[in-house]
Amino acid sequence: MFAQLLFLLSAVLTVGCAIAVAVTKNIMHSCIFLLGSLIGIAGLYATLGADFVAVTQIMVYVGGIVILMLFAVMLTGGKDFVSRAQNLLGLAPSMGNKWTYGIGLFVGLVFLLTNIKLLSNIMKSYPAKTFGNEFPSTVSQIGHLLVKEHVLAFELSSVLLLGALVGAAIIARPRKQ
Amino acid sequence: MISLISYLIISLVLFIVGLVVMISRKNIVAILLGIELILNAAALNFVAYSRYVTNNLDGHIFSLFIIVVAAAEAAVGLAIVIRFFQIKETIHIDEATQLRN
Amino acid sequence: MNQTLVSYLSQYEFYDVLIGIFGKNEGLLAFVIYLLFAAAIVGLCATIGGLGTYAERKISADIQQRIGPNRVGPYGILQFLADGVKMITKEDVMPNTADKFLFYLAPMLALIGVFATLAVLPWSSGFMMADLNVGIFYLIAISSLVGVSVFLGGYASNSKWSMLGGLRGASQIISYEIPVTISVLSITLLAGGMGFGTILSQQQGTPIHWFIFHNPFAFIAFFVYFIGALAETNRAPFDLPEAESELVSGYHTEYTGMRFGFFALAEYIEVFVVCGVGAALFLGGGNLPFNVQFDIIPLQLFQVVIFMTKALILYYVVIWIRWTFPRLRVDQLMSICWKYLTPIAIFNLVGNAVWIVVFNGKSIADLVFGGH
Amino acid sequence: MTPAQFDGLMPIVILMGIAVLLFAGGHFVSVLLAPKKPSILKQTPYECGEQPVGSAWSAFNVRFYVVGLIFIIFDVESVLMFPVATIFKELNEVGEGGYALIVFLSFISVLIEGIAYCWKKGDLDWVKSFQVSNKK
Repeated sequence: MFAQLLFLLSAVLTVGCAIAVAVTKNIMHSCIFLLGSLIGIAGLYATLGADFVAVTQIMVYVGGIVILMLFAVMLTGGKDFVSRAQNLLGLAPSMGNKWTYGIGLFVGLVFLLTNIKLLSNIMKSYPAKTFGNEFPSTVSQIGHLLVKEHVLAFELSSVLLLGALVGAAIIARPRKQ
Repeated sequence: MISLISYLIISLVLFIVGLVVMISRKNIVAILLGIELILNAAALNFVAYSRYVTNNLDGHIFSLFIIVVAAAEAAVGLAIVIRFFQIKETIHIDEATQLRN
Repeated sequence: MNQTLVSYLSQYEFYDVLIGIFGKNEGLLAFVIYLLFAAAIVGLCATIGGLGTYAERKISADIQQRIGPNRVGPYGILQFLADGVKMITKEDVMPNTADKFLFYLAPMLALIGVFATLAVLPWSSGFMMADLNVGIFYLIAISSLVGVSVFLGGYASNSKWSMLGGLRGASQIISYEIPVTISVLSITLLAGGMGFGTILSQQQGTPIHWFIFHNPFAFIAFFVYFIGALAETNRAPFDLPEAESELVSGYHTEYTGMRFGFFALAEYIEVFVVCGVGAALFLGGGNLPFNVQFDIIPLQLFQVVIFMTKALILYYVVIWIRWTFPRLRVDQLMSICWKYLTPIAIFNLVGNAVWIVVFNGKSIADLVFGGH
Repeated sequence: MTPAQFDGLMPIVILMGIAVLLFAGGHFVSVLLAPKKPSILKQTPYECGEQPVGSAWSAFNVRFYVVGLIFIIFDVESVLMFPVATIFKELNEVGEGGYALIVFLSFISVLIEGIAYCWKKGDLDWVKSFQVSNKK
């Protein structure tokens, strides 16, 4: 009962905020809606039993990426970023107009429904498993996987992050024009 | 109980919205927002499949690394945006026409 | 593993009576129990936050040889109620150039971020609402919403003072999150788990079993955590985002009335939360100083008292530090975080890992007195 | 997913709900009780009595971004270290402590390289980053 409620809340938050990202004009508001969408996805992870991934999502996205994006908007926007903001309804001619988007949406929906109809037969062979104690603590299992099976990816990710840090610091470092 | 297909639909909607944001916006930061949405849609699928289909935690590991890569991508991407703004005084994507100034 | 308040209460007999009253609907009963307990905790924390403002003034008055608030109630102890009523009845002013949506959203985000941390705070071994097995990690993650709200509060006001305060506040909060996180990581290493239940169950007994005395590195880690926590909650000497001599009032310059009150409430509750976390991680939390084999409700309440005492002592130290040390400069702030605290925290982490391997996870007390 | 795990998420949702309700309730009471006499002077952003010139939403110094950048890298690395730290003691007890220590230390050493690089290049100095840039 509560799981369904949590799922519903998270799904509404995720999808609603994602659509709001697309339709708001102000880039700052878009960032905040993205924040809501990411929190909603963390809730969805929680309903899937992925507690560690859910908290990681909050930690990295809410505490890190969104703040970084807000900083970047602040550093680049200047005073005229509201006027230059664009949304779905104020597009340049080459990007299509309301009609092309409407037709695209319709075609997409038809495609989606067909696919769901096709996929739902395949999905039936994967019945929704009911989980007892199969994920007692994802944290220690993830730890074991990171240290044993995926140790190379674990170590390489730190090198990737080092590369990102050095590269981004070189690019963004203040210098005399 | 909640079925796999509902997660897939949410993920699909996120992916489409992210794609639309990427296509329709002319602000580079907004395009990065769209990329984040797409990456999250993929990560959500991984976790959903790992719960309903494969029944192990490899999907969790995969989505963890997606989050790591997303962080690195956002850091470098936003640094490029800031540098671009310092040179061009704008972050309109159509202004990005040269590989070097 | 994943003990919750409801699963704790269900071992008592009165739980069965309650189940009967609710017609076997365990979900509804759990909801009601959580709701009541959450309301009680929020009320308690709001009172602590309110009394925190009172204590702040009274202690500062004591340090500066003044009297402090003494008009409302005995010794002025009802001052915070008077302040609250004043804030509700003040006019709500918003700059006409402000971003209205974000201006409303910012205090709410601060409130959500702080209240959500209360869910895992260990009041006693039984009375914690949810002993998630990602407990402390969750707490760190969700409290970063406060950083977003500080930035948004500064941005939305569209005032230069607020904007500077918000930018400074956000960069300070995120910077000091690193030493705090790495110190917490040391404790995770020592405890072998992130849940508060796991962490607390390893610190039972006399103070010598607390994690602060586990090894020399953990001892240093406590101070790194405490300094970082001071900075994360924007307390003096790290209160640069609201430095009144430089930035008027920082990110909440333009906030008046109720919304300012919510910012202040969130800030004071957050100070209590970080003090409580410090007490739980390093100082043994609500553990009794002696071993008891049975578990009854009064004993749990006694644990709550112990936990509150430790947390409030840390709270006193926070206020004491505020009125003792001068404020830092921005460049000093950043160099303290990145050049001192973070390297020390990493050093502590490596030291703890090596200690565990070399001494096989034994603490100093175990090595000296034997045991475990 | 055990039922207890879902129960553990319930207080979080309830507390968030209480926060939103408290905010809304406070606003409601404030609307009822507070006076409402707006004037143009009250609604001007505070600048110590001066007339505000321009908007506050202008481009800021890039140093804030560099701090955020270093933060996010460290944040992600500490996130990855949490599960390993959780099982470190457990691995030590089954005699794999040396292996775990090597994995852990090699991860941390890359982290230290990152902070050493930024330190050397002056990204950690709030003031000096200007002087470094002037030389180029």
